Amino acid sequence: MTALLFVLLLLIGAYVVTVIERWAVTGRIDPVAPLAGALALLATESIVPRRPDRTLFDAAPVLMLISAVLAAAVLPLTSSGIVVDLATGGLFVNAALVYIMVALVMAGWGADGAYAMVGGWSFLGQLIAYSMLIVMPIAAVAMRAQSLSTVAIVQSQASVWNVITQPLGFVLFVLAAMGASFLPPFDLPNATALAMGVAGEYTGVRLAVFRLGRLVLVVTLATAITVFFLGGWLGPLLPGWVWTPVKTLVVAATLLAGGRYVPRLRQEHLLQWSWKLGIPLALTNIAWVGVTLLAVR
Amino acid sequence: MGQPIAVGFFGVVAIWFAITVFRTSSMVRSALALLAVMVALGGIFLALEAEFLGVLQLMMMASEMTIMAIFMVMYMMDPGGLGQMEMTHQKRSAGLVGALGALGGVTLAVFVAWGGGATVPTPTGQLRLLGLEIMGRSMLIFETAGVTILVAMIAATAVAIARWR
Amino acid sequence: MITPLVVVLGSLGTGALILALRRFVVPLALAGATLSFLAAIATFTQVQMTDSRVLQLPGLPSFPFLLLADARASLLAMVVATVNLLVVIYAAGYMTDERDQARFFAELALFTGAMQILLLAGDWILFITAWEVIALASYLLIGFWFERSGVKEAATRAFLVTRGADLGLYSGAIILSMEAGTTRIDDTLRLGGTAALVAGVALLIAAIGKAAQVPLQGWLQDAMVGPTPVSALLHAATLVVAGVVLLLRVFPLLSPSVLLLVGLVGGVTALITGLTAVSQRDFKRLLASSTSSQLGFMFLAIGAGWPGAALFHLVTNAAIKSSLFLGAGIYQHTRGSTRFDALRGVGRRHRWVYAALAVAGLSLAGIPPLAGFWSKDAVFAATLTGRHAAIFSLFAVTGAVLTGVYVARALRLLWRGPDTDERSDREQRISGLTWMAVGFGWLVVLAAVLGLAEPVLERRLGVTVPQRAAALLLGLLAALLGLVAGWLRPADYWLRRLRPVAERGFRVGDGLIDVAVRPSLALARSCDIFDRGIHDFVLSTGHGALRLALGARFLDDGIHRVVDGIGALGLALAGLTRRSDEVGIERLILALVSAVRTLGGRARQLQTGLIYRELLLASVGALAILLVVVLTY
Amino acid sequence: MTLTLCLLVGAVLFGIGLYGAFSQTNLVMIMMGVEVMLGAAMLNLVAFWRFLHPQAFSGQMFVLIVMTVMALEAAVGFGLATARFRAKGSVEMEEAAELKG
Repeated sequence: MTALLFVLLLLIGAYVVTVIERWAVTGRIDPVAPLAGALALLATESIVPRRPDRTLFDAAPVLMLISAVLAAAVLPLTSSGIVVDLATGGLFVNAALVYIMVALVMAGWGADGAYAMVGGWSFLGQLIAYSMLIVMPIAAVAMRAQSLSTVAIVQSQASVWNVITQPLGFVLFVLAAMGASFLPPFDLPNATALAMGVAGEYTGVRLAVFRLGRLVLVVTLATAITVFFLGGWLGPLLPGWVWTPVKTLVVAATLLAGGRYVPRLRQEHLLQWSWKLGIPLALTNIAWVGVTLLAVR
Repeated sequence: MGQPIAVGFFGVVAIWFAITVFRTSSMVRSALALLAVMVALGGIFLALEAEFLGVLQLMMMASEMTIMAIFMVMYMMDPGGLGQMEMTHQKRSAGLVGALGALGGVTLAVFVAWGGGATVPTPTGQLRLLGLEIMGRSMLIFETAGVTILVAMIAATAVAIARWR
Repeated sequence: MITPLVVVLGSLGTGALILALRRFVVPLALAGATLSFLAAIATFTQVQMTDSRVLQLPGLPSFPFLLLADARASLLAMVVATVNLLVVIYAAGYMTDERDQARFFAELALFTGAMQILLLAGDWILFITAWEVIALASYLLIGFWFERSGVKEAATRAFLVTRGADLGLYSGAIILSMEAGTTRIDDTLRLGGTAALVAGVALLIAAIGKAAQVPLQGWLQDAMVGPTPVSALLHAATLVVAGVVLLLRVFPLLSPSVLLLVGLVGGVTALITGLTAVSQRDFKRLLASSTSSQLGFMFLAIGAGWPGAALFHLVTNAAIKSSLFLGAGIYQHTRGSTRFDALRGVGRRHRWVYAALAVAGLSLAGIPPLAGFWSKDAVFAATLTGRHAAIFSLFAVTGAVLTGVYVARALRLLWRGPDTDERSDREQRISGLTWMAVGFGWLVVLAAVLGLAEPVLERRLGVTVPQRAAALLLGLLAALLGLVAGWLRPADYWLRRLRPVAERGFRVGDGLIDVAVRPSLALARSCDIFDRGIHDFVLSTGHGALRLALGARFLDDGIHRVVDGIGALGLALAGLTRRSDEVGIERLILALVSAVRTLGGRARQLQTGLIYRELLLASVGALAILLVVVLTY
Repeated sequence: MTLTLCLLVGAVLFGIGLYGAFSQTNLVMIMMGVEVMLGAAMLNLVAFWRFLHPQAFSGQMFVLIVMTVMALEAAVGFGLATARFRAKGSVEMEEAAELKG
């Protein structure tokens, strides 16, 4: 029952995110367009490129969708509304996200196209750099909660949200989330300059699954930000199952809209900033959190 | 009852993909098959109630094997396996040694009277105990290993970026 | 309470800070050395005679990081800190024109910090760690000018030799810890029996390697290629002293038989490296050999059962030896070399430096009332009163005479020589002389007056330094004899044929060739010369007879033939002898070499260089071993 | 029972890894063989921990170290491969005989 509800919620979330994304691009709110687009995609012919690595080509979109859904499965809607409350939930989110990278590499290689492959490999570098910035702020958050369980992490923010106590970790995590879900300005793997890169070779059903996976990924990451830094279901007046979706949507809208106003980064800058600036800052964040924890106690 | 079935299933998957690693001629497939082996091992870890290790295995091996794939593409003459070039040697002796090793392991596994059947702490308790182990009794070992590994990584980087004239 | 930690961190922290900032290098180094020095003095004044200060990492009681400042450790820490401070002051001047000052001072700080940890360590693991860091830092410092030729080899050699001997430390410490069930040094020292004996010998090997005693003495002279402040520090207060410190630390453990071994090693070293010092043609190498020799004295005193005397000699020697090195460094800046043929007459140009050097040198030789006199006499008294007095005191007296000889020789070579005016245009201006003079001057003062420290030593440490009137007399006589002999005659006069051997330091390895092969070759050569002489004699006799016969015109062909035959016989004999030399000796050596080479070649056939094949072989071997293990189980 | 199953899987994986490490000509493929062997070792460790000493967490810690060593092995191997590729233009081990004695 919970699982069904969960899938439904994710689908709704993906739908709303699509609406928001279109709004961010075109400036108009059009609730029908996503459905129409999806139907159109399902109806079009699935073209397979010449000489693909068929297994990888077919498996990639599915893997992407699955890993996004799995990451979402350990994130709580309310204190009891969670599919599975793993003791290592925080780590599991990151583990699932890494498979996004595997999926994109598979897609890039399997399509047997130069642009797709460049896109796939460049995402490899990007995600390895940015998964550090995902896992290190999570470590800091878990330090405060003294647990890796996502429910315990939310409960630890009862007095004050983590965004207040660890602003540095929050900023890094948001940037890393944008990098991991290849939103602009981090959208190297499917950039228009690469003829849509990884996504370029997909059509029809496969493209639909690919896009759905991406949307679910955005929802998942927005939920993760909510859970780890914005107090999850905690909030005044309204019940918890309202607060989490509301916060998630706000975060998703910010993620989608915010990047539109920044020019796309070059890959070397992207990597340099992550390795040379982001990781020292993340370590500083961990040290800072450790010091505050010791000082408060 | 679920546990042996899960272990058996993931074990068969792991063995199957391990064979695939050395049978396929496409390098990227090799690397991804290796990733599948590691994922299956992670599944076994999870089935054996070592949750942290299982999740960690899933996380670490994904990036490692993907990196392996890109290095394959960089350094192989025939990464796609289209040219059907031969990339093995001394097959017979290697097979013999491999079979001997496997046979030895199987013998030990079957004929030694292992004890067993103990209960494990809960996942949360495991995390706690593992943390206490690392930060307490085994700290020196862990730190030593960490520093050694760091030194090796720096050395590897230094080797890789050394200018060749 | 916290001061021992400050002693250590004053150095290590400075090193890290210098590396991090890479500016204000000299002020930082000076500040760190001063801090460490003050903390060391504070520690020394806090620690009473028998009591000790223990400092442990908070929260980790089972962790082997334990600083323990008892009286001896804090005294040594003070000595090291003092020498270090003065050497850093000196180096501030010495290194003025060098690039890469940050690296130098950081390494120097690491070196001293590790030495302080070694002195204060209360746990074998920490001790070994510090020991290793010292080896590393000395490698870095000796190889500081790594772009010059021969420097890398010397650094590597020093590193490898000391590392090889370190195995002794490892095995000794492991035996002790396993037997005692703890790694705390003091607890392990209570052991007795076989374990103590084996561990004692193993630790002695480590001490021999670090303190450059026979037969591992060669690396120390090569280590002179480093910058001079490094040599001063290395010889006076850190690297080589670590060997003696180790022996002093584990003295309660050493059984009489091990002590005899210690004394013999020390005695032989004092003798052999003394001879080496007499024969050196380079000032710094002479000082290096003399360090080995003086450390030999300390070993002698320990072997005789008087660690107090060794400690006293160590303290005075730290001041003396570092001041000598610093003086040598000033001259090195003057003439750009430390070879005696370049330094000839330099003493007359820089009289103040020369006078200071003379004070330090006479102190080393043991002239009253300078410091070396008192400490050397303590060693003498120790050898006279301890066990095995007959052997040890003989070694001590001979060593002291040799000390006098090489001190006088060095002073003489620095003073005499061609008129210096012709060289004056070539002499370089010494930059940073002020700094160097300050560091040097203070050390010389210490070298002169440290003899007064003896009562302080006895009172604070509770050790007894032996005293004997006979020892005073004997020491003075030996020193004077040596000085006079060394001043009056050059080294060749005393050493003659031993000179080339001694100059290379009686090395093992090529030393074997010197000691065994060369003399036999020389013998063969002299036989050859003798034979040639006979041959010539016979020939000339023959010629004379011929001329006589020709003159008389009654020459009998028979006589002629006989005489000629004798000549030919002699010739053949001579040739035969020569060939037997070649065949007998050289062929033997060559056969040995080729046999080894053939064996190596056989073994090399397995080494195809194809990694996969070697891996396969290795794994087959592993399987075989496993099989054996399983079958024997 | 389950322990034996785990050990069987480990043994077979180890054999396959051994075969792979010896039979492949390419350095990166050899590393893959080594990784399979290390994976088998980890499996055995986890199984032993689970069924024989579930209270001794040094077993788990050792698995952690092995995991890190796998990553390290990859890093060092790629470093060597990169250096070799730059020097020789290939990482085929059939062509590498510089260590010949």
